[in-house]
Amino acid sequence: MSLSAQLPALQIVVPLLTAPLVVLLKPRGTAWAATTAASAMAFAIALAIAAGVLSGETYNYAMGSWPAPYGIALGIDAFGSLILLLVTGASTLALLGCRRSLDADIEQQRQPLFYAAWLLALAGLSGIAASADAFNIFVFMEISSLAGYIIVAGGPDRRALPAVFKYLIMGTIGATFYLIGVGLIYMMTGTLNLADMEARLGDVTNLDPVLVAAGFITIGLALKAAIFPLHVWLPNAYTYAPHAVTAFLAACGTKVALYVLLRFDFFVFQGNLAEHDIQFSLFLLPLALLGILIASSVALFETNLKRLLAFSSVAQVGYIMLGASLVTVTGLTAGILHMFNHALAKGGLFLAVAGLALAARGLELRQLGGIARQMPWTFGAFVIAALSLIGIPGTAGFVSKWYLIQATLDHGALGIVAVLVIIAGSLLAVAYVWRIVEAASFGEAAAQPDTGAISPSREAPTVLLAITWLVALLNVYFGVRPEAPVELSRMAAEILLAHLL
Amino acid sequence: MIEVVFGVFLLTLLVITAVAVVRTENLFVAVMLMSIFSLLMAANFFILDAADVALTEAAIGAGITTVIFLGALALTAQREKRSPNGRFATLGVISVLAALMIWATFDKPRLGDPDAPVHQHVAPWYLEQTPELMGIPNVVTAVLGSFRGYDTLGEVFVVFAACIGVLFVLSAGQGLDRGLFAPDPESEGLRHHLIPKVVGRLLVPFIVLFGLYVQFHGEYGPGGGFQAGAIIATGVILYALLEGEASALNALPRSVLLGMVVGGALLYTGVGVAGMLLGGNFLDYSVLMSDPVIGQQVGIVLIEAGVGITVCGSLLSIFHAFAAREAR
Amino acid sequence: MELTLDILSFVLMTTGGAFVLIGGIGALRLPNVYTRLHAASLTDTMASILIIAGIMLQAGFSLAAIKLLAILIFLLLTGPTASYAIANAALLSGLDPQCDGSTVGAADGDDESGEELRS
Amino acid sequence: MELLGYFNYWVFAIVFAIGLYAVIAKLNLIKKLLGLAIFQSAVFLMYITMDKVEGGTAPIIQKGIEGQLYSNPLPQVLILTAIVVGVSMTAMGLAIVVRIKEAYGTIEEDEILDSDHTA
Repeated sequence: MSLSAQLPALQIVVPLLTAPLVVLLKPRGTAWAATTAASAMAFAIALAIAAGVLSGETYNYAMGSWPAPYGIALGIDAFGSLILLLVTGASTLALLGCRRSLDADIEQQRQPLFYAAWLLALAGLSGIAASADAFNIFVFMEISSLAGYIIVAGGPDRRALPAVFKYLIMGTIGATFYLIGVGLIYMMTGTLNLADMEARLGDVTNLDPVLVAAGFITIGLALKAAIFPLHVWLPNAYTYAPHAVTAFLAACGTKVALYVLLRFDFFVFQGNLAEHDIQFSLFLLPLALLGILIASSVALFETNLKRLLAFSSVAQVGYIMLGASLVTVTGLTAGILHMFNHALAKGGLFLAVAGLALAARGLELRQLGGIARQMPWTFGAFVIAALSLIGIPGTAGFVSKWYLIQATLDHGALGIVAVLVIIAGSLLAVAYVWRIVEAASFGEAAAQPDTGAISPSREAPTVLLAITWLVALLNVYFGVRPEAPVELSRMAAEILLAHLL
Repeated sequence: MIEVVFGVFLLTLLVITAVAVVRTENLFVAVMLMSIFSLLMAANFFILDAADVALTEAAIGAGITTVIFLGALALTAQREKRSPNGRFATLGVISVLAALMIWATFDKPRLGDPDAPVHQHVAPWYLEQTPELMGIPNVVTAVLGSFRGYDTLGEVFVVFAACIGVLFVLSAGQGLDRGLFAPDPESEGLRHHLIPKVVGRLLVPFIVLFGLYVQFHGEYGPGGGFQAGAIIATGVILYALLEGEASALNALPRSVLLGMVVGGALLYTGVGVAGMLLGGNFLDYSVLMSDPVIGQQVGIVLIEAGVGITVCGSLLSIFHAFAAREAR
Repeated sequence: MELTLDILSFVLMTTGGAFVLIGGIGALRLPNVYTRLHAASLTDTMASILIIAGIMLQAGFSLAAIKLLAILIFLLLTGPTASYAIANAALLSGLDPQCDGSTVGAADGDDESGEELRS
Repeated sequence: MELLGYFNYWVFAIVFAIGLYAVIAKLNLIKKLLGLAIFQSAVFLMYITMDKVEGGTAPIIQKGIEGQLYSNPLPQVLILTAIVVGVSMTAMGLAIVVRIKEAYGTIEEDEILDSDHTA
């Protein structure tokens, strides 16, 4: 077996094998170093896979060498490789940048446990992206969620605890719903492999259980993906998690659930349930539009910086779903591209927040007064990422919104409404970003008598600053030269839609 | 026929128990009822010809889960405050959901229908090929250990994650070396109670012996790493109850437990990687030995050992994390 | 021979079943923890002995019979111990073994055992 | 008789609903976790119901017996996994509840929310 054929397995095995070892690394900093190294290695593997996929390869891997419906298969196509890039990239950058920030949040003795959980979250999320087996997706979903609860619970504020509890309850309900759906499909087809399911569902005559299964799987994954109105766990979990964790999870956590949802829906249901595409659109399009409007409006009145950005995430999930619910190549391309671009923008924003938090007294907007003058470089990166979030031309966010508008315009009157919603959402984004900028630049230079001496310039640590700027510049780079992600997204969309014929 | 009637009887009891768990306001009672619920569930699984699952549910669902719940109850509250009434909206929505699911059942294959799709595809292949490819009688172990060994690997890491999660969450603010790691030296368990002490001391070795039997007999009968890990953990927990936390921790210190958790997970992954290094795919045991059948058997024994060690270590670590914490 | 064994085993199992029933009624009807425990422990001991003996007759001389014997010994060891532990826990949590006059018989018996436990 | 073949699925639906009700409607966090455990158990029942074959036995292959029907091993393997996932989630949830109790002094959801709003 050549190394390149083993890549899909290595993608998961590397973090999985490192996680138990990290628990044993007691000396200061070694756990972080090992975790970062494993994460960087995973990122390199993901890059290699993405390069292979772009040159036309697909990766299939039979675990234990057992053929597909009997053993568990891994299959990585364009969509999967894009998600793998997001997951491993976000993890690596967040780890590299946020060491200081994590040291501040988590005591030294607990760090090995924390970093092991981080690696498990990474392994779980990559495992979901790589798997081609419905039940295996469930197992890795549980690894990633359990590890996700752990790292979110590392937040120093006591309010992190109820937030994690809610996250745990909602996450478990979502996973169990998914499990029920998979069980019903297994009952009607006798297989767990996604491709095999698709083939065998065609012969099933009684489709009622399959319909119920489609409902359960969609709702379960929508819970995990925080699709409006099932997003209630997300804002608090993101707000009270350690900043590095927020940067990691905001960039890729919900995207992976969306990925499973789309894959399941297009691979298994669309081709086999009559008029499923119309039901899919009818169900998701209004939710997507409402999600964009309501979540953006809530963000407008939010006073905590991280909560504000979390609600903005809920709105962005709406954009992605909007693209997907059109069930066209352009729509799906736009949706998938927006996953990538939003991950870049939100990742950059939360990295900048991690930097700001090291200097600011708190993350309420009123406590941020004058922070832009104290840390101009950190805040500069924040603004660039925020521009990308809004979708200003020249940034990555613009590209995906442009594709999205093009895709919706193909749909007549409904398309006009959708475009209006997109524009309204973007305007709301301008407004809430402006509130942050206003507070940070022109707000009262928050009188801080308690801390006394404040040096006029207190930038974030150099490494964090460099990483934040790297992500911010990536936003610009992919705004000017979007070919690679667009190509991957288009390939992914075509793969998804190929099952519709 | 008699099986069906018995099944209906047990299932009805199950529903009644579930309602009682939800309705009672005494949390202690609710937890004990939950244990009964799990036991009934295990009996049901046994009637449905799932011996392995029944053993697991009895050991983990009725045993370990109850102990963890009780440990948490001792640290929190015994009674639930009365929930406000007027949750009829929730009740309504959920009733509709249940009705929908019952409606969907009428197109499902009936219980025990040999023509059901699940019995036509994939499963017959396992039943046919297992004796040839692995030479072991218990097909569940074969599927668990080899055909779907990757799932089981994932599961081991779920347990691992739960263990580090509980340790991480409960070590907050106290530090790993103080608080969490220092059991109350005053806790003497039931040492001064003659009857439990004598009977308990008599039983502990047999429980551990039975656990080992379940571990190594898993290829031939119901059993395997999960069940064995849980049973051995129960034995040690019984010891801790009898002799007090401190002496249980003297016998099996936390570092040893953590080592077990880590070692088991590493053993499992290591077997998988060995398959890779020897030229097969990940978790391919056939390449471990010159004879693929023997290779499969060796692989399954090794990974089952890994599973057992991790599960046992994790469950005990979780138990100690709850039991040694002082109520504040 | 077959027939006698069958009849014997059915008799044993039926009596065992009757003890379970009596124990159950007792656990529902008796007035306090200690008396209920007394009734419930009937199922642990008498009922399990009789029922398992009945099944052993059905199994004949085989591995199954030995396993059943092991189960029986296990139950006979653990059942009373569990009853003891429950009674002790009830006593520790402050439940008074004394009863009012209406249930004299049961209360007397338990009162003595309560005294023993304390000493 | 035909309808009794669906009884297991009905029980699944009902137990599922009971568990979900407890998770959503109860304010006590431990009660929520108990509900979650019931809810997950219901799913186990659904999977195991699938594996049963009339006249079959547990899938442990006995040599020399031809034509023996065996129940389906696959759902059993899946549920073995799911049971362990369930206990892991419960343990994690309980650990968080213990810390919530220490941080807030209560495990009732409404009181936790109140104390955060007033703080």
